[in-house]
Amino acid sequence: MTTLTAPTPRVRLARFRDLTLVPVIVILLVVGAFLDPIFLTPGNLTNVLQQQASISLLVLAEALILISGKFDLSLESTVGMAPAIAVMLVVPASAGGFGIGLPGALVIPFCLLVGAAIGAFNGFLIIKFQLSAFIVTLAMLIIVHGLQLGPTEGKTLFQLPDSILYLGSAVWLGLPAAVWIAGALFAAGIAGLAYFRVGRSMYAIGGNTDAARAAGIRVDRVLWGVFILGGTLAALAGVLETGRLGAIGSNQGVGWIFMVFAAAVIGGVSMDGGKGTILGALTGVLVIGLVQNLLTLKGVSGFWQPVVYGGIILIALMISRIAGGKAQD
Amino acid sequence: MTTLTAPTPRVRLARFRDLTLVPVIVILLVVGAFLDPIFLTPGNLTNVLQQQASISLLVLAEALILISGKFDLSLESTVGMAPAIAVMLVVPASAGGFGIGLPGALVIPFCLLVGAAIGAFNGFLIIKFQLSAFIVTLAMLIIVHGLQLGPTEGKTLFQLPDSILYLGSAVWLGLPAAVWIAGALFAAGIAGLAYFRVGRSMYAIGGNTDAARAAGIRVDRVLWGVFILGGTLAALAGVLETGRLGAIGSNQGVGWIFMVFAAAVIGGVSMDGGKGTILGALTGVLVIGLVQNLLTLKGVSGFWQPVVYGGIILIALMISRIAGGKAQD
Amino acid sequence: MKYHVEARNVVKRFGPTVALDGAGIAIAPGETHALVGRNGAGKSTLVSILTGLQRQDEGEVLFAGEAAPALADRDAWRQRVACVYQKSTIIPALTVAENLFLNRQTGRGPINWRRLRARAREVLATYEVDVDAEALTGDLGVEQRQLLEIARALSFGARFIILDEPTARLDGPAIDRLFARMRALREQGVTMMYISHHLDEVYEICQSVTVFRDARHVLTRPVAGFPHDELVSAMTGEAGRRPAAYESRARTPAGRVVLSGARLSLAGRYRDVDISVRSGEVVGLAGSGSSGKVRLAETLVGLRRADSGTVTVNGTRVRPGDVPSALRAGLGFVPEDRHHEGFVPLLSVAENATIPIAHKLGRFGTVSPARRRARALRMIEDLHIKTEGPEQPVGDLSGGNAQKVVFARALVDDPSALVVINPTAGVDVRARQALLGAVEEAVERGAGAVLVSDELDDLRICDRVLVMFHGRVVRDVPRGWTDHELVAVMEGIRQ
Amino acid sequence: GSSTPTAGEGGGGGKVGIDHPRADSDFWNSYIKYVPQMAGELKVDLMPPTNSQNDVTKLVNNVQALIGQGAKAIVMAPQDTGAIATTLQTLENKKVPVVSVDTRPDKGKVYMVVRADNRAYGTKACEFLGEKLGGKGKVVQLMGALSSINGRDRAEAFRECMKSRFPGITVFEEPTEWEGSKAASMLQTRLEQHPDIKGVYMHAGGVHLAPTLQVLKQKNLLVPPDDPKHVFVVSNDGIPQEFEAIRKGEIDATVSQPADLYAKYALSYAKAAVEGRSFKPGPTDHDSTIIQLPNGLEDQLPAPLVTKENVDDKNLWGNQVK
Ligand SMILES: Nc1ncnc2c1ncn2[C@@H]1O[C@H](COP(=O)(O)OP(=O)(O)OP(=O)(O)O)[C@@H](O)[C@H]1O
Ligand SMILES: Nc1ncnc2c1ncn2[C@@H]1O[C@H](COP(=O)(O)OP(=O)(O)OP(=O)(O)O)[C@@H](O)[C@H]1O
Ligand SMILES: [Mg+2]
Ligand SMILES: [Mg+2]
Repeated sequence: MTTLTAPTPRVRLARFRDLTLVPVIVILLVVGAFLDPIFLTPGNLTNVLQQQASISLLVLAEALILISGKFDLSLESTVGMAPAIAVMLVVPASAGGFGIGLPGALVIPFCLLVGAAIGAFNGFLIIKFQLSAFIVTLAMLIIVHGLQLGPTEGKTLFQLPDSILYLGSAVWLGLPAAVWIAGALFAAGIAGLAYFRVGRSMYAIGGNTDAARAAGIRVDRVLWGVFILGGTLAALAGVLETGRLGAIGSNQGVGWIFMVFAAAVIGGVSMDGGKGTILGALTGVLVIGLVQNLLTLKGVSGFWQPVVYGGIILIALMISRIAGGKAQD
Repeated sequence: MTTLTAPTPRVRLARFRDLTLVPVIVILLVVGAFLDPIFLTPGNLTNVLQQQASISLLVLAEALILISGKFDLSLESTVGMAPAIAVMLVVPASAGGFGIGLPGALVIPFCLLVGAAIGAFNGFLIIKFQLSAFIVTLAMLIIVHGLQLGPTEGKTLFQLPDSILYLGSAVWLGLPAAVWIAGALFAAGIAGLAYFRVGRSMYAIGGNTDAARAAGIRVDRVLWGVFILGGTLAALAGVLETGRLGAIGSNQGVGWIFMVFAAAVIGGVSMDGGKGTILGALTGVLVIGLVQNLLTLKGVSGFWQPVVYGGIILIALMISRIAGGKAQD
Repeated sequence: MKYHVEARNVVKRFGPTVALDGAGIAIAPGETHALVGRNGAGKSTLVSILTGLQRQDEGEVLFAGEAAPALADRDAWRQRVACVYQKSTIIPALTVAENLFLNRQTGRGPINWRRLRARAREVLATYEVDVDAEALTGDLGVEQRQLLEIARALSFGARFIILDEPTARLDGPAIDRLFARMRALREQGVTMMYISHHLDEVYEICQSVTVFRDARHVLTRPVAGFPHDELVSAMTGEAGRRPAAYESRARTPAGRVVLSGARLSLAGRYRDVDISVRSGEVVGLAGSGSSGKVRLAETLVGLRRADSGTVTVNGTRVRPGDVPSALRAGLGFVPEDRHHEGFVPLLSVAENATIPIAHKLGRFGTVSPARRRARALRMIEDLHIKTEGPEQPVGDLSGGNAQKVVFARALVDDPSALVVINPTAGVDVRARQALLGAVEEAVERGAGAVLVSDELDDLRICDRVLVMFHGRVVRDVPRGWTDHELVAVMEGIRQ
Repeated sequence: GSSTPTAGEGGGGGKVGIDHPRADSDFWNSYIKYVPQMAGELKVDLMPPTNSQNDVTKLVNNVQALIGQGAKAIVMAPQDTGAIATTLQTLENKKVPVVSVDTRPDKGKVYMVVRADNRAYGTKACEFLGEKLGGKGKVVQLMGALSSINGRDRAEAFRECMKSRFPGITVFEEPTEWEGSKAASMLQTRLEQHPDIKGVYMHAGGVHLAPTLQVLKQKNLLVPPDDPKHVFVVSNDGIPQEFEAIRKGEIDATVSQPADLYAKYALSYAKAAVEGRSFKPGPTDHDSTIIQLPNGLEDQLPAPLVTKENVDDKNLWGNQVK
């Protein structure tokens, strides 16, 4: 009775849908090579990767959260606030710290802990209190940033313990450590979502929460975990960014979240949950990184840059729509 | 056969659900009166209304779009760009214009037209091309702002025709004209959504697009109209803001959209479409305006303002959740 | 003879799926014409083409001999046809009154809500739907929503009405009322197209029947004198005359209690209910609308939390309102509304079916796709799920096949207790047999089952039927009841 | 002594990369317009400018790209003076000299900082207002973004000067984030609360001027300086519109931040750096002083206070643009 009519092509197609941006990336590389001889050099491409490393972690976090059917805007504030607070816990008051004088080696664990705590608080309000994720995390975006501005009084922290600088500035085997780290985490994300129970349950929750619950998935627990993981990844992004910049400015991470969403969505992650892959999100990050790099190389006037930039996002969106074949939500 | 026990109270409650923020407003007024004697004076409250007039038009626009189940981030850029382009069409090149020299009286129609055109373009991409509304309007947020920065080269336009200044600065019957205009438009919005077919079809579309289509609603046409109306309202908000500030800075409207969403959602408009009222959105605007006013009156330190502010949004959200009784989406 | 509605050589493809392959239908004026076919035969696809929601890839649609209006001309379509779609077109955030008069709240000018409500009450009274016109439809049960959809479609005054499985979610008396309305409309000359998987309904209400099979038109015949068995073989394409009615099997329940609820109460729904199911036994739960039977079953599986009382699965007292702990104790269940709690539309058949055993499909938290696929292929075979393969998203399946996937999920872990709620809603004859067979097979393997249904035919496989009335179990009816007896108990006529 | 970095011999050396900090303020836009003009005059081999849009991440990326394209010296204006440290370190390792305009990086080597002292702006404004008000009354400070060093410097200097020199004056501080809309609302509210406010210090004429005038007009406080109702307004930037307002008597003073000199000396120091010249602390030939910093030198350009008396001075950059 079962008619198993040629299932394979369909599956293939579905798999390629994650990669609708690959043609865009190819076009960008070709066009870029013509526009500027520097563009395709290993040095420049390494720079692009390094520049995108920390924002890519945010995209990873947001993709996980979006796939689970939720939303987190506050990630961008965590990028600055978590390392700032962690640093203030360990540096002396003269360097802008709280003067508690905890050991400097603990700064990265502290930072990740702060990120996790923010994620946990978001999760608490959204899951236990059933508040709108958009507005909770919007308010948290403002609050978390304020929790950086307040203690630092808006000042840049530039006397940092070496431990927090290392990851963002070290070079391992010829590539920046940040690139390795981001690469490893993306690989873990891709594998985790494809081959692990918890990853699959995130798709189920994002696709139909009630059905997931009825199938025995502990929805609240998974969602909470995802928020905590998201906050932790944002804090790690902050560590990498801190290392790359050598200081923590009061604006670190501010304004990233729009780009993060753009990268995730042109990469095929649905705002409605349950759809998209980490690999797709990664292609989104790469497109955005390459476009920014090209605009810089060509020295497009700052006034018109937004137009070119936004235009390219729109075009990428259209290509991904045409290649993907389905209406977007 | 069916026993629907006491349905009437339930309906009554549903009607009050639009007004869950009223207790918050009352608390704010009472607390404010204790905190500062100026707060409850007619002069100060008039100021609050005037300050919120233009952003409230954006909230109105966004509420209409959200109720229809869509999304528009680009409204905030229209607030600066539409009046800037309109002004540049009429003022001489020496005042920063294009030097076309169209009659100055046309500046407001031009401005509204530009806003409508942006809305129409958004609608085209989202409805006809079936692209993700979030990302299209995110790209448009960037592009539209760029279309202001580019021609003005980032400069503030100081020499404006009187016609565009009038509405935002005039006083009619003791109240700023902007307040009358916003009030009238909100009244129209409340009536339109409650008593007219097109308003009801917006709820239907936002609630279940397929069902709306099956019921014969011209979904695409209504949605397109809503986007165009949204763009026009944003342009009008720009006119009012221009009149209030006396110049068009390159940052006009930038960063508003978050507050707009916050106001709409704490006012009970659902991000998932089909739910909420214009009256509710209005209470959301008022809460945000009163909070900002109180923070200014009390001179809360700039560093900590975000924390207080975000905290109050969260609390308002919780109150509206408890009073509304339903999980938010 | 001029047909009132005619579709010729219609082809409709969805990606690789061919939903209609040169199929057609011709409906004479004034007749009630049945369209039957197995799940996925393409019936609902034809409905969406006949109502102008979708455009056929090839072929033509004619109304009274004239070409159908353009897709964009919604008003023209609405003048020609009204429809109860298979998928709900109720908008939950709007009131009953507004849903009834969606997009026709008023001619021109502002809406007069008071008048609208009055008109809505009239319609509701006419069609004997007992709901408040001001209630939000989101607060209604599925059955009431279905009644609302029917009332809306019938109240249009259209000359052609399509009803796509209107009775799948209705209980007996509601179906009787619907048929009474349909007869009255037919007397007024209204043409109807009626889709159902209950062939006895076809015989009761229709004059002719068209059969679709595998996206093609098979035959069109007058109903009168068309043998039931032949109709079934036309649908299934099986020449052998298998009996259409399901014959339940005999068995003797063992002694062990596998599922029990003690002194369960939930305010406003049911009170002080005791229930216990033994291994090898099927216990039916029957009752009219709002008897509380569904809520009770949902409590047993952990979807709802009772105010008081305990649930024991396989000897383990499960945490109230906690599905995972019930599943771990050895429970499997089919929820009432498959769209709501049954499946994740974007995920594949394989994945939906194996969520509860994901932890058994790999080590260290992994899920092996190969093992998942193998497991799913077995379920697809066992339950005869019509799908392109285990990787097809369940959202792309027809209703009956989606329901089979929900069954697969319930059965995948070899449950020792099985709870199925309205299991055959919207599934075709053969599928119904397969699903009831699956319940019986599970029971034969030693499970105990609770079957909640509005369909007396389903309840026939039960060893005993508990009848609920207003939140209480009023009778325990053993095998061997007649329809009349059971209905009488359900209606509370004979206590 | 010091040498004057004027047009070098033959204009050789190498390419100079320049990054603009933002494109959305009048001051920076004037600067951006002066850059190519000055580059022509000074015969600097200037690469196409990049723009970091007030985002230090972009700045770092842009600098990386400029170096990749062969820049031999970099002119930048890091609005976040801390987060540029690593980049400066990298540039030092690559032996690429850096001229920093307007801001002084906290850490990392710079060849020269070209800026006017933002703390001096605040102090000058404070002194002017303090004297006009006779050391008593209430003033409002419309602050820029507190996360920007310039905003913070101006705010702190103004606050400290008021506290020490004019303790009789109450200061209300409004965090406007460089936004006209916030400035208007905050000033309006504050005037409602304290109608007797007699002074306003605005951190940025470009964004604060029009809203302030509009609020004063609405409150009927836009009156000549001799009227007792007059509110004294000191602005900051030196754009033409401020001069216009000073001439009309609507505002009283502004601190002219020398956009032209920023562009001119930034480029000439960059050129000097490429040519391998070096400077020592001490007075220069253009009315300024070079001072020693822990991480380099700083040429402190003059930032005159413009009042009705000197508003028509042709040397002010605001009078040179159309
Ligand atoms: N939107 C769609 N996208 C992809 N496939 C579809 C879509 N709609 C229907 N199909 C497929 O077309 C075929 C016919 O579906 P249809 O809903 O018409 O069946 P049906 O006869 O109404 O079945 P049922 O009795 O279960 O309602 C099925 O294989 C179904 O999976
Ligand atoms: N969310 C809800 N809000 C308000 N009333 C509800 C809600 N859900 C159900 N009801 C009402 O509660 C009553 C009991 O519903 P319930 O679903 O338990 O009946 P049931 O046992 O499932 O009966 P049947 O399956 O025959 O419809 C009905 O009148 C129903 O309309
Ligand atoms: Mg169907
Ligand atoms: Mg029910």
